Order: sequence, then structure tokens, then C-alpha cells
Amino acid sequence: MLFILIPLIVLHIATNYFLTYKLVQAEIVLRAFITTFTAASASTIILAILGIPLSYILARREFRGKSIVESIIDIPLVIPHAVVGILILVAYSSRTSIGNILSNLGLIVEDNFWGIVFVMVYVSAPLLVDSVKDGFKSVDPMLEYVARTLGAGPYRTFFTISLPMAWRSVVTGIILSWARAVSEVGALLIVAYYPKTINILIIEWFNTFGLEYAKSLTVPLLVICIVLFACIRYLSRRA
Amino acid sequence: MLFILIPLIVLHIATNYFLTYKLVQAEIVLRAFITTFTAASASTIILAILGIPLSYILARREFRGKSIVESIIDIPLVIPHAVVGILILVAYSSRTSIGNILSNLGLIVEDNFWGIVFVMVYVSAPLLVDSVKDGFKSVDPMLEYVARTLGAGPYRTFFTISLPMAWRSVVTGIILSWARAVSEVGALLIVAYYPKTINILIIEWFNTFGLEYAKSLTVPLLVICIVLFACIRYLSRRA
Amino acid sequence: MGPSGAGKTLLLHTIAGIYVPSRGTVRIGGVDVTVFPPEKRSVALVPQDYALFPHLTVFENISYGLRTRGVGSSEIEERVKRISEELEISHLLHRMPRTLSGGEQQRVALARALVVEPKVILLDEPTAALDPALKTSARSLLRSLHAKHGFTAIHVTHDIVEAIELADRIAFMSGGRILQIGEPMEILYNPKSSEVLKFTGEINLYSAEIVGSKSGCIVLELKPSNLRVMAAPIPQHLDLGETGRVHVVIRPEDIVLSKKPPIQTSARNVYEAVVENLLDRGPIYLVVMDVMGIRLKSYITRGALEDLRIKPGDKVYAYFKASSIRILGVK
Amino acid sequence: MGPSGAGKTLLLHTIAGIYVPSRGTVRIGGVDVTVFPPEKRSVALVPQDYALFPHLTVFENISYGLRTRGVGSSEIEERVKRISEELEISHLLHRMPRTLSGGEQQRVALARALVVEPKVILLDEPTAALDPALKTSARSLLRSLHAKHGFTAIHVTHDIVEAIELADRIAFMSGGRILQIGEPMEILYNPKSSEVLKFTGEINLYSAEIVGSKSGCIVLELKPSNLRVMAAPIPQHLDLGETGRVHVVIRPEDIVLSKKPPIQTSARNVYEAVVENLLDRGPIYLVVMDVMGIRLKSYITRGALEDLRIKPGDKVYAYFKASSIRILGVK
Repeated sequence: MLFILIPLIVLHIATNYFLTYKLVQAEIVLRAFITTFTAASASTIILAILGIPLSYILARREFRGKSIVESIIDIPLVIPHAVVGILILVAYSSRTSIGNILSNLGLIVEDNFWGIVFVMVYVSAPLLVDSVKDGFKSVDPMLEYVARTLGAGPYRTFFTISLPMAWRSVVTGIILSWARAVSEVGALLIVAYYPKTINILIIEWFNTFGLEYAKSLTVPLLVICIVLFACIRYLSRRA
Repeated sequence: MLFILIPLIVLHIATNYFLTYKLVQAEIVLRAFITTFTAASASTIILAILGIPLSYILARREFRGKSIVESIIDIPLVIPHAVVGILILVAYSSRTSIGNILSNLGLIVEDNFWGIVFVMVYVSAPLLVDSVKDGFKSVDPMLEYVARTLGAGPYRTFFTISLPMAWRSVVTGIILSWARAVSEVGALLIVAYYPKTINILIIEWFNTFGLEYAKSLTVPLLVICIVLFACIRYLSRRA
Repeated sequence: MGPSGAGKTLLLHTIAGIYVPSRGTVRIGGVDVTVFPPEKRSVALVPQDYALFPHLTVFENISYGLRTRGVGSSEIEERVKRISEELEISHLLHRMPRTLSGGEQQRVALARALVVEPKVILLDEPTAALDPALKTSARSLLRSLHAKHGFTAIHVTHDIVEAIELADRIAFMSGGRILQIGEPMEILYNPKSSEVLKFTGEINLYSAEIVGSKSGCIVLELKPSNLRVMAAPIPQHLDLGETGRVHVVIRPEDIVLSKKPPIQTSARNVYEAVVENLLDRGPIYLVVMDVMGIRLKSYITRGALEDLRIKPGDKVYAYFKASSIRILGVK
Repeated sequence: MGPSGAGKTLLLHTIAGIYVPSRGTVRIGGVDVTVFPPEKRSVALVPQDYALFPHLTVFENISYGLRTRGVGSSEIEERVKRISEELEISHLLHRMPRTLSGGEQQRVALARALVVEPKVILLDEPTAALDPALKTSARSLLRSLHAKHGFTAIHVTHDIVEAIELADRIAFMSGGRILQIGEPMEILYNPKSSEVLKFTGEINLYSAEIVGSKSGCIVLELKPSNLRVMAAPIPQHLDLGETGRVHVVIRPEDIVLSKKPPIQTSARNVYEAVVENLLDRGPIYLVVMDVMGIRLKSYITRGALEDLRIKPGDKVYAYFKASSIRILGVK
């Protein structure tokens, strides 16, 4: 426990906040932050649109192969990060047949914004789906049946009953997958070094300018992540 | 779901297994595998020794600040990987006062085996503690009380009742934290590029030799991780 | 009606459209709705635990069905107000369901179902979750709502008393099959299988008419004969209506037998009965008797049976306290 | 003994050392063990759900306490064998606890507690999880084990019948406090507070002696008088011992009153009684009578009371069926 806490305290003491303040205003840093957060947000939105209905189906329906689907979704949790990068490139880079179709749609993967999003979706999908699925599972199906007999169609029932009742898990899932997206660096080093995300900038600066600069860069990122984490704890406490 | 599955299939098709076979026998690759797996195993053993008793206390006792302790343990889940690297360096590198004591004990962090272990312990601690804690929580405390009245001291009770009954969660936690340790690369790029772990070798080869070589390197790693994942699924299914 | 595990709730859900049956059809008002989704069936479901929407207020719960139908907001206000007043829940409209008592929740669930004026209302053991004290008043509420609104109610219960009190027709289910359908009296007096017989049990159950009162007790006439019995005063919550017709139950263990006529006692009802049958029930015997065309059943011990030397065809005196008569309610 | 929520289990856990009290001391055999951990107290706990170790076989469960004490494996074999034979669970030794029935689990839990020969055995509602049919046999098992092994048993229950049947001394708890401690008869005949009185209720409870049998019934003499009553034969599982002394209960609603002597009926016991008191109990009255020094309590309806014109000091006839007498067990 102390092992985890000490670095946070030491970082706080050892940080040159003046340098941090100056760095955050540098254009390259700002752009890295913007890239990271837009890509993380884009991947989370894509995941929410695709993942929430999928989670609902996994929570409510029984079908053959359901446990296989669930297993596949959880696979990214155990794949080493560099391997994720290779996997994305192998499957979706513009030299592959799938990647060819994608790049015709403007979704180029190598060293491109969409490559970042692909990686982020890949690594954070299990977090969103697992959390939202648990949320839907905790909603009594009888409430949905009653809404149906009161005249609500399946979509209306989903949006007026199931989703509002599972909102805590949905928000938790969204925050977790966003944070996981922001965290990723290993796969990005392989798939998309450019446009530079903040994690890559930290590694680059560490290699070129040394610890002092890299350190100052981590502080705003760390603060954002810990605030989000506090939100998750608050939500799960109230539930 | 397909998005996750396709890369795995494509990788399988696109891999030159002959090259893989040859590569695995190369000394540098073998050494990287050995480094990764020894470090992951060392970090998991350290975590098990420290984390299992901690999990037990968190599952059984109520005390002031317990939820703060639980929050701190979960923080590594949301910290970006590059930031983790910076945090470890800032706190434990030999230039700091704590690091100084550590390096006198032979625990040098920068570009050292122990640095890898430190990073791995940091990132996988929450997985082990959370899983084992849930396992202990599911053991009826009355069983422990009965064992106590039958003459067993607290340690004997823990080893003959609590631990055997929670073994599934303990094993799951150990596998999860081991897999997470093997996955890490972002923080390692900052803390310990050398001795090279397999993830770092993949990134390096990708940058120097290109996708073909890197790809072949990922296959054995991926197979190991997916087998471990299947073990976890099997354990959680039986529970 | 039927024992637990008989498939009663599953049948109700099939009618509601929650389950689509692999064989057979569901018809409502002559229309085959087998493949209709629940929202097209005009059925309203009141599940056993009421399933109020916990994230909505009572008002929003009741108005849910109206909003899905696109009813205008002033009409919603109006209709919710009317049904809430009728069910005496107007003061609860702003509350959240989790703050309500069991009885209040039940009335909100009924209001939510009734306000959309469904063709069929499906009640799944509506009184099972209530305190015994609330059960009876819930039953009379259901009876008066039914009388006023004229909906078709399919009411699932495992309580024979409730079934007899409320039903026009009873379907007796067991093991997923309907064993018998008929009017309550038909089921009780003419059970078509041993399953049904076992469930209706060996209770003494009669249709009766209130014909007067005497020294603090009421006087009932058991049908179809004119046998008069004295019963303890009727609890206030029972609405006797105008006919004065009720159902009464006497447990067999409350009936005492003797060979010679007993003198006036606090066991107020004394009758001459003819023993029709003796049935071995383990440590005790069930004596089936006939009193002026009324069948009376009593448990006596093996010892008492031997001592009284009762055999079929014998004349005995059967008597029971006025307080042993339980009035089930109006029919 | 006491109502649920009285703190009975908490007290038991305090004696076991699971909770350390913030005030007060726990003494076992004169030794202050307040701060001793559970393993140093020589108490064995049998919780309500038995808490068998699910990952160990029955043999390993029973031998657990011996192994912690470092008993040699041949002696373990020997002692487990002895206690299993006594409790008739020898055939279960290789089974896992989850495959056992409730009654089997209870016996394994008892064996596990008894085999270590504790000074005190703590039983937390040991019969609460059993079927009614098993409750009585479990009670007689506990009685015979206690007689043979001579341990001190602290037995928690909310069942007055169980308490009377088994206890040498009863502590009555309510709201976390012990309201009264004494022998069962003392608690029943001399309740020191209204709480205790309410719990012991208005049942007719007597000490009695079996003096013979007649026409399939047994004849009891109620103490302290020599009032003779006829009761249905005693169930086989009751071990009457040699004294023939038992406790019997008659529910007040089973007793019928009349002003004139009834003729021989299946209500086998008829007595002349003097009315001592009339107590209003809502819709009914409780009539307290004296029969040859025995106090008899009966419920009658308000109507019957008015009709019979009973008032304190009157002579009435009280009678009840032989099957109304419930024999609790030997004391």
C-alpha cells in the first residue's frame, strides 16, 4: 500500500510546478493532450454506442456460445500491450485487405489518429462491457416486462427503464474505459507514434530531456486520472 | 467482438511459424522471455506474500480509513503507463533517498531486473488484492469462529480454513497479476529498458526489422496469455 | 390456483407475452395474440413484488402507461388523479416507491395497471407479500375494484381461501397442467382429480346466508340445506354486500363428537349427524358425517373412535364453538 | 430463551470469545476468560447453520479439533469412531458436508463439538433449521447426549417448548438484557416481568406423571394436584425415562366450557371448575379457572360468555379432547 502511495507523494514534492505550468502551455504538449483526450473520448463514444447494446444482450439473453463471446471480449485484458499493437497493425493496417477497405473510408491506422482510436477501443472494450453488463444484470427483468405490458416497446423500455436504472454502472464503465484508453502507450508505440499522445511525449522527453521534464509532464495527467478515479469510487459507494 | 477477434485470426494466418520457431531459439529472444517471466513471477510472489494477508485484513476487519486504503490500492488501475514509469523512477531510483537505501540492499531500479519487478508489482497489485479480497469475503466468518473454538489459533485457522476455501480466487488473482505483469511495457520503457523484456524486444524489433519479425515474436507470448486466460475462465465458471 | 411450482406464474407470463409458447395459442377477446409483443396485448401485469419502477415517483409510475400511449399531459394529470383518489393514494404521488409500505406499494401497482384500462389484468399472488392483517383488506379492495371497473382479472394464488373469495372461475393447476376449470363451488364440491381434492383438503367449506343475529353472534344458514349455525360477529373489514351470502370454513379439528346429546355449552352449535365414512389419517381418523344434507368432517383420535364405537351409519352429535366458524367473505 | 433480536446469539458469541465485551467479564469454571482468544476457552460452538467446513470430509470435520490439539492419528481414529457410532453417523465419514441432510449436518456438527470434550458447548438454535419432524428427535438426541457426557450446554432458542423440555435453568433475554434466570418451572409459574409473561403466553402448562393407560389413551396425573387426564398415546420418539414425569400443554382454545355437565363425548376430559377471572382479549375472553388446585385457561367468544353468563366464582364444566393434550417431554 505504501509502495503505491510513496511515489505519488514523492512526485508531488519533487515536481517543479513552475516548469509544469510553463510546459502545459507549450504547443506540442497541448497538442499531445488534445490528441490523447480526443482519441480517448472518440474511442469511448464508439465503445458506448456498440458496447452498451451488446452488454444489454449479454445481460439478458441466453444463447449458444454466449460464454465464448464473453471470453473473447475479455481477451484484451490479458494480452501484453506490445502484442496488442502488433495485432492491430497485422489486421487493420492499410496493407491488409481489411485495412484497405478501412483506409478507403479514411480510417488509416498507421501513425494516424484512427490508429490511436483503434488501439484504445481494443484495450478498453472489456472494461466497458463488463461494467455495463453487471449494471443491466442488477436490473430486475420484471420491471422491463411490466413496462412492456404498459405499452412501451423494447426501445422505449430500454431507454426509460433499463438504462436509467443501470446508469451508475454505465458511467463507471465509461470512466474506466476512458481512463484505460488514456493509459495506453505500449501498443501506440507500435501502431501510431504520431500524432503524439501524451504518454508517448513523456517517454520521448524522458529519453531526450531527462527525468525533470518528463516528471513535470506527468502531473496534470495524474491529477485528471485520480479525479476520475474518485468519481468511480463515489459512484460505486452510493450503489 | 469481431473487432477483437479478427486480429487474432489474421495474426494466426499471417504468421510465419517457421520464423517464429527459429526466433524463439535465438539467445536474445530466449533471454527476453526468461527476464519477463522471472520478473513477472518474482513480482507475483512478492505480491502474494504481501497482498494475501492484506486482502484478508481488508475482507475481515473494519477500521477507520479502510476505504482510503482500498482506494489507494486501486489507483494503479487508472494511472497511465508512462506515468507509472515516472512515478517509480521519481520515488525509487538510486538518486532518491529511498532508492539509496534500496540500492544498498542491491535493489537498483534503473535499467535493472529489480526495476522491472518494481513496475510489475505496482501495476498488478490491485488485480491480486481485489480478487483475493473478494475470495475471503465469500468465506463465512462463522467457519473461522468455529475453527477457533475448536482450538485452532488465528494462523492455523487462516491456513486450514480461510485460505483453502478461497483458493479459487487466490489462484485467479495470481494469474491475473502475473498476466498484467507480463503485459506491461510503457512503464518499463522509462524505468528499465535493459535487461530487455519481451515486450520491449517486440517494439525494438518492430522499429528496426519491421512488422514481420515483431509479428513472429508475439505468437508464443499470445499463446501463453490466452492459455492463462482460459484457466481463469475455468476457475470462475466452477465457482 | 394451485400448489407452488405448478407453473401458475409461467402461465401468467405467457399470457402477458413475456414468454412465447412453443405450442398453443393465446387469445384475448377472441384475437390470437400468441406472437404479439407484450405492449400490443392490452394486458396489465401486477407481479408478486409489484415491480414499481424504483427510479420514478409514484406519479411517474402510474402515468408511465399513459405516457407510452402518448396521452396529453392534462389528461394524464386528470386520469392519475382519479385513480389515485379511488385507491386512496393521492397523498403518495410525489413519493419514491422504496419509501412506501407493502400495502401502499400494492395499491400503486394496481393504480399503474388500472389507469391504462387494460382488457385483462394479471395479478400474481397480489396478497402474498402482505401482512396477514392487510391480506383481507387487499382482497376486499380487489373485489370492489373489479366490481367497479369490470376488467377481466386473472389472479394467481396458492391460497384456496383467496381463490374462493374472489374468483368467478377457478383453474386448478399442478405440474404445469390445468387439472380443472370451473366455478369455485364446482371445484370444491366436484374435484375431478385426486390432486385437486388434496389441495381443497378436508376442510368444511360451505356457502351460507346471514339470516339474523342472536346474543352477540350472527346466525347463518348453511346452503344447500337450511342448517342454521351460530358464528362469532363478522370482522368489520368484510363488506357483506346486500345478499348476505357468505362462505364459511370450519376446521375438522374444531368439531367435537359425542354419542349422546350434549347440554347447552359454549360450543354453541350442536347437531345430530349420521356417520358416512371413517378414514384413517395416521394417528387420527377423519369422520365424515351428514347433517341435514350438509357434509361435516371431524378429526378424532384413534382412542376416542374406539371408545365411542363410531361406525358408518351411526348417529352422533357433532358440535363446535361459534368462534370456530371462519367467514371467508361474500360471494 | 427470548424473542428474536434479544441478543441471544451475541451473548453466545461473547461467551465463545468471538466478541470481546467492552464491559463485564466472562468466567468459565471460575476462570476469567474475558480476554482469552476462542481457542483457549474450551468452549465448542454449534452455530445455527452448523458451519461445517465445506472443503473437508465429515471425518476431517470431526477430527479438526483433535488435530489442532496435536492428538496422535491413531487416537484421532479411535475417538472419531466412538463419537460417530454414538451419533449414528459412521456411514457418513467419507462424505462432504454439502451432500448431507439437515439432520445429518446437525449430528456432524455435534460430533465435531463433542469430540474435543469441551467444558461448555454452545448451541445456537440447533433445531431451528430442521423440519418439524426432525425437531423432536433432535431434542431427544441432545437430551441423551447431555445425560451421557455431562458437559455444560448453553442452548439458545426462541421456542418455549424447547426451553422447557431441555433446560435445567433458563435465562430469559429481551432487548439485550437478561430479564430472569431460573428453573423452567420458576420462569413459567413465576415470571418476574411482563415481557417474560407475554412470552410464556397463556398456554396451559403442567407437570404431570404417567400413571397408566386406558382404551388406547394414556392416563396422566397433573401436578401438584392429583387431577387425572386422558391423553393420546405418546409418540414413539419420546423417551419417557423411568420416572414417567412429563410436561404437558393444552392450548386455551381447545378447552370447551359448559354450565351443565356434558355427557360422555370424544372430548374425553371433563372437569368441574371454578371461574377465577375473566380477561378481555379483544374479540374473545380468557377464562381462568381452578380445577382441584390446577389452573386451567380457556378462550371463549364474547357471545358464549354472555350466553353462559359466566362470572368469577361460578362453577362451570371444562372439557377437552384427549388429542388436545400435547406432551412436551420428560423432565
